[in-house]
Amino acid sequence: MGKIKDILSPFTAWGNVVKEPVTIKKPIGREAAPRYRGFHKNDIDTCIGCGTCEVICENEAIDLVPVDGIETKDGDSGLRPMIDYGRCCWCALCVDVCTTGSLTLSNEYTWVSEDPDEFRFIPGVDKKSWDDNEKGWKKPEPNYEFYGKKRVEMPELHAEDRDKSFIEFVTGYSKQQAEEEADRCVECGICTATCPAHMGIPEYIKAIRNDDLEEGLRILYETNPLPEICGRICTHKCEDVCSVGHNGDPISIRWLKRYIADQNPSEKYKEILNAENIENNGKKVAIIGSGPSGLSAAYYLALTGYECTIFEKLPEAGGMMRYGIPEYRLPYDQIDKDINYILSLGVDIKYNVNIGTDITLDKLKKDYDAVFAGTGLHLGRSTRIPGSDHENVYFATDLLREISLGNEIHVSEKIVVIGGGNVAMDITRSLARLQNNKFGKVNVTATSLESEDIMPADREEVVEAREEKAIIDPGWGPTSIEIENGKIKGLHVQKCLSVFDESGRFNPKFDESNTKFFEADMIVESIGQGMDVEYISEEIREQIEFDQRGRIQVNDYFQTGAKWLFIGGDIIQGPDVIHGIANGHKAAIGIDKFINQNG
Amino acid sequence: MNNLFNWEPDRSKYPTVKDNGELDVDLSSHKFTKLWVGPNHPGITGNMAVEITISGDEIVQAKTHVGYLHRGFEKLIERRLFIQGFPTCIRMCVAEPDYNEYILSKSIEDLSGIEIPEMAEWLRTLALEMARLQSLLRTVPGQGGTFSLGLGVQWGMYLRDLISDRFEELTGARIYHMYILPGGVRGLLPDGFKARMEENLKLIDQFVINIKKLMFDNVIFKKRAIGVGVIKKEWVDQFGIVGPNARAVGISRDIRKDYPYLKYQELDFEPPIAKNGDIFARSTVRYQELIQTVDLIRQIMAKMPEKGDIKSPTPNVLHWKIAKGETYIRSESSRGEYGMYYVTDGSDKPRRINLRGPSYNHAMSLLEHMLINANISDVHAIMVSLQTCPPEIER
Amino acid sequence: MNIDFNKLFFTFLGLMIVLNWGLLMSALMRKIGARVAKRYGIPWFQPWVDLVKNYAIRSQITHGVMFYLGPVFRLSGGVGLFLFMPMVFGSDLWTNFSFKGDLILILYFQFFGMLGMALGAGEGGQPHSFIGISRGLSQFTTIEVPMTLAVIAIAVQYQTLSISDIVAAQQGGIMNWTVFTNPFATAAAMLSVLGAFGHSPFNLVKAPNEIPIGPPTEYHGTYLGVLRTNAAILHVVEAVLFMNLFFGGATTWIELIVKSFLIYFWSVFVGMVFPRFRIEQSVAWFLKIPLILGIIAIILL
Amino acid sequence: MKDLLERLNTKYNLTDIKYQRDNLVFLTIGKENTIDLVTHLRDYEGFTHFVLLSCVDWIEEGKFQLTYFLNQPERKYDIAIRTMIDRDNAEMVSAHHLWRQITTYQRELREMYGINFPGSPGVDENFILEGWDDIPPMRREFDTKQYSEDTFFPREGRKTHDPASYMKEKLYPTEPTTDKVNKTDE
Amino acid sequence: MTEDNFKMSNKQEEEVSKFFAPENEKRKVETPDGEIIEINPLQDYFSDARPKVHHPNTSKVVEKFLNWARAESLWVLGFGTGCGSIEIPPLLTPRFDAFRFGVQMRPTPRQSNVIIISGYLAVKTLKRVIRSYEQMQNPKYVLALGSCTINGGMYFDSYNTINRLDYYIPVDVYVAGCMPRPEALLSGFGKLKELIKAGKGEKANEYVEKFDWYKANQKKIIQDWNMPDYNW
Repeated sequence: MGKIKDILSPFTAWGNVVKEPVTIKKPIGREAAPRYRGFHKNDIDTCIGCGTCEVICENEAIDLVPVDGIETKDGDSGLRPMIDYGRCCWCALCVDVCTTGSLTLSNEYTWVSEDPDEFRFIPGVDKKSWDDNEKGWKKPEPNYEFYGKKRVEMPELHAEDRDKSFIEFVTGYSKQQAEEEADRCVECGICTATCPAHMGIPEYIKAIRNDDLEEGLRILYETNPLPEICGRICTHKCEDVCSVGHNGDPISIRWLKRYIADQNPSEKYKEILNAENIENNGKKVAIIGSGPSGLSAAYYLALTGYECTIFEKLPEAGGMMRYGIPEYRLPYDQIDKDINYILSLGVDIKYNVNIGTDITLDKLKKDYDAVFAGTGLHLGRSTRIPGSDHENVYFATDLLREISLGNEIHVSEKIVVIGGGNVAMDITRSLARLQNNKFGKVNVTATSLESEDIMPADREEVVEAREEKAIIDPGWGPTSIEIENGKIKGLHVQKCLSVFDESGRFNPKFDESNTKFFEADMIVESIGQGMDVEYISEEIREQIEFDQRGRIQVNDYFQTGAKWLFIGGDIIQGPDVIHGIANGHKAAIGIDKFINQNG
Repeated sequence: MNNLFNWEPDRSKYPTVKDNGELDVDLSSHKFTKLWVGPNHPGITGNMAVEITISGDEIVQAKTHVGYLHRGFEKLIERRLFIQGFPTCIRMCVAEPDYNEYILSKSIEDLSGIEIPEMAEWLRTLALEMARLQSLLRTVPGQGGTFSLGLGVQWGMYLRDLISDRFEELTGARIYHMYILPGGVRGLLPDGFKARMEENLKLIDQFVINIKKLMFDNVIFKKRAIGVGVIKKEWVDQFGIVGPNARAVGISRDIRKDYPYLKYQELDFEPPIAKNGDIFARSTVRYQELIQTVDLIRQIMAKMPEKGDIKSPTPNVLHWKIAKGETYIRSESSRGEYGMYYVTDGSDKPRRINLRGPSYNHAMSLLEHMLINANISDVHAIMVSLQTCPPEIER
Repeated sequence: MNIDFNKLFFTFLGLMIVLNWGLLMSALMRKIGARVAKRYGIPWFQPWVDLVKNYAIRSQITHGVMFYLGPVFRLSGGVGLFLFMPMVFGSDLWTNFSFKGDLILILYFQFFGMLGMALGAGEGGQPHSFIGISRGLSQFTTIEVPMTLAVIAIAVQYQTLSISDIVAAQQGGIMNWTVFTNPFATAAAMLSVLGAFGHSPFNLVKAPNEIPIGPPTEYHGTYLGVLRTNAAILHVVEAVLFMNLFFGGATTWIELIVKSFLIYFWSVFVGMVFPRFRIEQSVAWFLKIPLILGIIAIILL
Repeated sequence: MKDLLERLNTKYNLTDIKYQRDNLVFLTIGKENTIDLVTHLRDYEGFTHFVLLSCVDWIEEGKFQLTYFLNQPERKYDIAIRTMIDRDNAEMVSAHHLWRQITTYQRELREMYGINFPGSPGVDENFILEGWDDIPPMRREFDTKQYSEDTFFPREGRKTHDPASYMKEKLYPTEPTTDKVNKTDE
Repeated sequence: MTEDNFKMSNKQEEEVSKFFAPENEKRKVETPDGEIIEINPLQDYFSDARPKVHHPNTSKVVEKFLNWARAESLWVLGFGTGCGSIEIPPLLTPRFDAFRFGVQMRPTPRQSNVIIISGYLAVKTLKRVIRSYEQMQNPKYVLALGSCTINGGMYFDSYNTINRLDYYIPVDVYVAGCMPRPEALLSGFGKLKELIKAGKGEKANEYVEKFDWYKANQKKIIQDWNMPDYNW
């Protein structure tokens, strides 16, 4: 019986003959699933050409190529990925790792051609039919990351613990934290161009990952002889352009630099940096000012074998780094660590020497083969509003210098700081500490022209200042200082609508109906600094070119019209440590060239 | 009557055995013909070749030739980062790439001590079972196809393609899914996935009935499959036979039960077993497995949570380093034990990976052994019944 | 010798009709098969396109004279079968060159093409061809046994060896068909027809996934075109043979088309759902049931 | 598992024992005792399932590590037996008599690493490669990318740019920097 | 009958000498199996004779019609060379049903017109592919699937897979993808049909014209060339 069944049952299959076939009627061009990994799209305006896609591509299918109409600028390499469909395997790892999220896949999949050389294109630039296709693979959400998006929190002293003293409140990364943070780096190298000193940032971060801090230090010193200092107070323009920062927190490049410098003991520096035997070439260079640019120039000149002498007006070296930045941000021993290493290379320093009065520039010209001047911006700039000539109106730079010198300064109960830069924050927080010590409470208000989102100060500075109970109230333009009975009552301000006009020039607009009054009995102005070039004699000054706004003109190597005189640092670039260091380095190269050419 | 037509070859007369123990196969004697089955042959499973010497219709000698698909994965991965190994290595087996993804991910997780979220475990289990379903939808009717019963293959391929569609929805690709990565998976179920999957499973339920009527209740299929290509029980250890091929001999070996991984402990199933070890037994085991896999997918979809994390944080994949170590990860693919021997040396690339595919034993030593005295008509059937897959032999 | 040009013309016309119907029939069968597999299948004109394509292949290779002659023999077998096969009963024009005793000739012609093919394919040097030929010949021999028994049975039944006479004897109502007057012979023949058409379970001659694809492995281009032309003719003519012998012949072309379609469809109907036998199983099968049926048919007379 | 190892330790000199999981242990044994141990495990401890035979190239130490991977199906244990052999004139005792599939493994290792297994059937035949005349490809010193570029005509006309060095070229061509970021090599 | 009757004209002599050209003489050859066999090229076509260019029909109308037939009847060699072969079965089964478009599989190269190179080619397979390709008859077409055939794809750095197919056999149509979906493959067939209908499917003749170049490339990577140069 079973056999009959076995013969008959297969015939049941014929039942299908009357059923409608299941075939897809029009298979060509059938739409793929919404998540399908089809051909590439790239939003070229968002893309920064970081090349992470190229690195992760296991097939070497992606090339970064220059594209017409896309400029190379800070934070954008000007390159865009070109994809070779003779290599691609549509795994979409490039999409998942894309730092900006510009690279996606459409769900189109048909590309047929007789020409094998055709399968190569720049998504977003070469127009394709799928460019506007909204579907396709996107990076999965949420909690799906190929590298850490959150930065490792920097351990800090709690606001209550730090707001009374000037001890350093950022404690620095531990080894594990540093490695974790370094692990987030994607090694794109976009930051290098933005860093004024063009430090090898990806390389030293890699050195941290490899736990090879000596190598890290070597990389640091290639372009920056002040890593301890920069590791603390650098304005870290690199972090602003960090590609990881496009979708997440940028890498804490500054703290990682500090980590390398902190972990290497100063006594081993010479050994690590192979600086034990430097041949003296017998030439002499004078350097005016021991700020970052001066020290940087001295370091690189000393490495090349020059005999350098630094002339410093103040009793200790460091310039603005020591006298413009409060100790809680940059402890003096760390400054000393960097400076002492530079001095140990045979750099001579003469303190309390004021060029122009104690010794003239002309004499330096005679005694030395070249002179580098990095005298910085030490003069405070005034708002010149009514009442700003009152005795209780101070310049921030002056106050900071006095604090650093250890002198007692005037601190009153209610203080207003005008300015929104880092210096303003420094003085605000310094005053807050002094107030706390003196009165047990803080009442300091910082106000700036710029609104909160465009304040030049670092974001964390503002946050930390607030944590220390200082009031930050940005977006106000000072109009006058009210003085009653010879005493300051407060500051009148009006709402600032915009700071820059359409062409980007400084041209603030105010809403005069919206005013405010800050009560105060002491006012500190911190709206910028001016330079003091009195020491340059008229005769030399004639050789130097100035532009209309009185700024000194120099060439690429910071050489002035007077060929033997090189000027760099804040005077040229504005207040910034890392620029100063870069200037010093370049000037050192320029000086080397200049002296070699002159025989 | 049956004995009358039972033409068992009398091997006592030929081929004669030479003094050194080898068979005396002299092609010029015109008693023997050399025949290549593959690589360009419609009856071969994948791109491989069996070189057979026949005498009449019976095979005297057989030798498997592989290497036609050799790409050198194990070499390539030595110069790729851990993450970069994925797109490459999942292509080691085209029929079920998910098992490659899983064992590779799990090896990396095992060596670097990463735990994956629960949701990801469920999704992985689902993906693996879907892959098994796809594979079985090919091989169960495919056994009929070897005897020129192409109808079941046609139906099965259609259903397999529907599962491909589900894979496409879930993972973004039809064949090489790239779904399982170290740390988790690459996406949650899309909206309406379960409903659509259930629709497909209903079609498969119907297919299971139809294929039984067409194949397993078919007098000629039985005639061709029963008693042909028998694996003896003692061969299982001798030849390293695993998976359904071992289960068809009555030895219950199933990695999902013996060494539970992912969520298999929470699923209710018992691997099917048959006794005879012939082609029919292996087909039946696979057929039972097909039914079971459908049930498992239903169980998984019912038990899995709706939402959850899909990936644990991992180090930055661009420079992930794993300390020196070695491990072996196994999983039960539709062909049997699918394992990965993974060695790291502290750098950001693996030192060595070695895939242990079931076909390595099945298609080489076992097939060569089984083909002797078989009929040429059955070569293809035996090969398919072992479910050989050449890419995992040569990699 | 006087040549009847009128007859020649109609014979040629008949050949063309048979050829085209054969091609269309193969397309229809494949389309029906595709339906069972739940798909649409080839377009109905595909066989013609394939044929033109094959004849349009530019290069040809040869393995010797017999290799050439193989397809020619095959085609002459098919055409010869046609020439001696009365197509439409009652019409002088469509009876071709059938004569008294043509039944024997036709049984011979069935083998003729097969043998020619065997020689030609053997020359090709492909081992697959050899195996296919040996299978084909052994299977065909066993097919012939029940078939011949059935033919003998009806030859005895109708006391004639002329197909036309056999058809004539079956006229006058459906109950006069051999299928009702001699069911055992018909059954034996209808089972052997499964083998003659070469569908599963008896397609082991070509057996694509065992010995791709048997005898014609080496044939290509024009050779293959000839073989395919022959196949189209042969399938129709064989169906017509069985129609004439067992199903009352055809009085119109329409009837012929319907009946030959159904007879051919019978082999597809079985072939679609059954796997293939091994050669010894196939031989054994033909020597069992159909043979017994054939013997019964003879005994009952 | 532990008691098994204790038993083995009395007989053999086992080193580098590492439990990767509870039921998976890696251990090292001298070259001369390896097959002995494998046979012992198969015959007396029920390790009847041979999982794989693999080789790791420790080129720095000049050694090949052969790994015999055994499984005990009843008690669900795995033992991986490592043995170190010299890279130069690499040779190992054949184990093809223990399990049939070892023949295949040994053929593969012969071809891919150049390790000889005297007496193993067909060990010198081509297995995967055909007419290979370079150093065995799985050895670490064989550079597959180089070989591919030299042999297989990669499609020309591709050029990539490194973002960092490209930006330097564009933005500050003359200024000093550290060397180009070297991304791919570690 | 005089002896003059047996004298041949120059043209006849040429014809005869063509037959007895060295490559057409009987000789012994070793097969890949190691057997020594005697071959008669005139009879067996076991020949390393160079292939010939087969020109299209001189009549444009006829050629157009034949090209239409060729385009609508694509017989594909069932040779799964790489991972792409996994997408061939769906093509021939209910879901995509390529039979509708005149695409059919043939198990033997002699009868096929199209060879699908489904992805990467290991050197060992390349040897078989070349043989299969050469056994196919003019006109013949090559459809290359996936990245691997264009520029090496995933296996660009593998020591055992070729990087670009067009160095070894001429390719008519490339389909991008890894793997290309069946739908993409169908549009690949569509493109191929367009080309054939436009009379551009003459790559088989191109192979003949650049025969030396192709052979040199092939021999560069196939180390043991134990077969005649063409169409064994």
